[in-house]
Amino acid sequence: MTDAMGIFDIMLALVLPWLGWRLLASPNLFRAVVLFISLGLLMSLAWVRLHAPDVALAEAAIGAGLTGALFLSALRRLERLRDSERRLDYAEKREEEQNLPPEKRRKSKPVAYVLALFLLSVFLLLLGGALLKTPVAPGRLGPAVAGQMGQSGVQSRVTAVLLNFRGYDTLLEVMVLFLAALGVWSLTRVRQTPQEKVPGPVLATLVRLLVPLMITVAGYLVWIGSSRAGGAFQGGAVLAAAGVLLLLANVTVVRQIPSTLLRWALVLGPLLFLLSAVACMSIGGNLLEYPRQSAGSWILLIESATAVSIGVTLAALYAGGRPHEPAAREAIVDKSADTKVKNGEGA
Amino acid sequence: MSTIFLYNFSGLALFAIGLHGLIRSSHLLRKILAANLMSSGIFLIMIVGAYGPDQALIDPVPHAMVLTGILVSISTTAVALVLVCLVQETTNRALLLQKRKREQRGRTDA
Amino acid sequence: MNWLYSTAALCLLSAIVAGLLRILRGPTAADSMLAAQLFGTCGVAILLLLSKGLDWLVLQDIALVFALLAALAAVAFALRTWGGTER
Amino acid sequence: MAFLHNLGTICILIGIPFFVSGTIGLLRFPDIYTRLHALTKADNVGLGFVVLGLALQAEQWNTVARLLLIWLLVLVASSASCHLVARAALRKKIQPWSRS
Repeated sequence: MTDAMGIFDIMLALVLPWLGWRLLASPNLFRAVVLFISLGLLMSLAWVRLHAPDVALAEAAIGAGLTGALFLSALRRLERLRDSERRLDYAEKREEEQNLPPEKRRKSKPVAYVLALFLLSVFLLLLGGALLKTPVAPGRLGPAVAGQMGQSGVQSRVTAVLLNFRGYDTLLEVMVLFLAALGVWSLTRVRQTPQEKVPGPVLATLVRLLVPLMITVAGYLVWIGSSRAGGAFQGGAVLAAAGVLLLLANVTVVRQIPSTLLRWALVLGPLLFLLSAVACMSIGGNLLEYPRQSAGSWILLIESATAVSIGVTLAALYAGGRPHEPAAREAIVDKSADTKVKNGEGA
Repeated sequence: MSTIFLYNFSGLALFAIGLHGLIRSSHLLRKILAANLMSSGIFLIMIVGAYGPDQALIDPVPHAMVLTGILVSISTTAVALVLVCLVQETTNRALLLQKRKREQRGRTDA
Repeated sequence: MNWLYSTAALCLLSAIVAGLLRILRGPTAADSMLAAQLFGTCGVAILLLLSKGLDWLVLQDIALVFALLAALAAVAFALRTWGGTER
Repeated sequence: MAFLHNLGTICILIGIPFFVSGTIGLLRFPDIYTRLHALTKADNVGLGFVVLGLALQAEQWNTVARLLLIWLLVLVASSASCHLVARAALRKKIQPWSRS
């Protein structure tokens, strides 16, 4: 009976904005983050309903899993920083005040707010109008893609678009990820956590069970990506989840990975992608125009390398800084002393 | 008119709520959440545009674009979170505030 | 699609929506986290039911990824947000 | 075959109420430890029955294997994370509820 699915759709479509609203209106930052995790989960269901299994897979791994861990750890870091200072100053009071129910809130510039609201609604009306005016022609590029599938070397249409027809987009996207990791690494170092307690038996077992399975599933997703939903992004995201779990459990092996190896793993995907793009040109085609017969193998090779790099990149982004090297320790001590002096002067 | 097109509405609403939150909220973490909401809304609208009643009629190009979009949005989120931590480390608060106001307050406090 | 699967999926979605109230109400952070954990399981069940109902095997892969990553957020919460060194 | 199919239907119909009651428990129970109890019923038994029902209706053996794998994964994940959350709550000195 499709009626039930119709109700399902209506419910989901209404819950998503409501959740977004409650998320931003929530006075508690932690609660907002948990609501955001739930939003990722529901979005994944929405992708399924919209027949986008590839996107649903990525959202399941990233929206419902990785982003949550990312925000929760950042929240902890922010709170720890604030607690170490123990000062709740004017600006934060204002922030808290803003979170009070409207009748208790100090009225600040209602004119500006009304004006902003008005402009926002005008903008949205225009946007909605444009959306309604957009001609609906289902499968605009669908037939074009379907017609060229024979040349792509894979059976999955999304993978064909990602790695063959519009390969340069994906190449640039991999570079963006690489740049993000580069940015984070040049901004900070990983906080040297004092060796916390040994992970309890439960956590240790969880890690021992889940990490190998995650790596296996990541490989499976990359492999299956050529014929149906899956591919480098989803595989990389699951791989990153394994890395995050290892980082969370504070396993010693992770700290002992030499940073040169990490750097090479970060570069592997972008480098191989770039090299094969150039190689295609030297063979005689255009940029990223693989030879017809072996296109499938080219794609699989690029995808595997990219998946490894994406996994390492996302895990590095989660770690939030470049890894420590023993020689650099003194420099950090100096720097933290510096900032303390500065803060002291400022206060 | 299928119920699927309801998701268009929810994408637009998510975008609007995100935009409102981005302007209105002062805590930087909440601003990041709001920006993420906006991107989710855009993704929804794009995927609804690609929808077809039949598997063969579905346009795979927006799917591929949204897929890359999700990865780009998580990486920018991660960078932004690191920046927020740095902001709080140096100014003791995770907020954007006009500099002059802060200095004035400092003087009156003293 | 068979009525059984769609109705069951609808029930599970309603359970998720009802569970959202617990996140909003709190009172402690752990309560919200538990609700999110329940959503993960409900999501897995919904995906499995839809996979059978629509005869669409890919959804089982998505359910598998869900199940694999279900613990991640809760572990991050227990170890980072609330756990670690006591102050 | 029809018998197995009907049996599977019954199993799914048994499983759904566990999810519903798990949610009701989550909403109605007084403190985090009791809510934990409600939650695990949905995780283990509810999903267990749904998976059992779907496995009885499955046409291929590898589908059955994958369903079982998913169920086991959810079991491991939920029990481990519930343990960790409960321990964190105890450490935070959240008092268990008592009737008084």
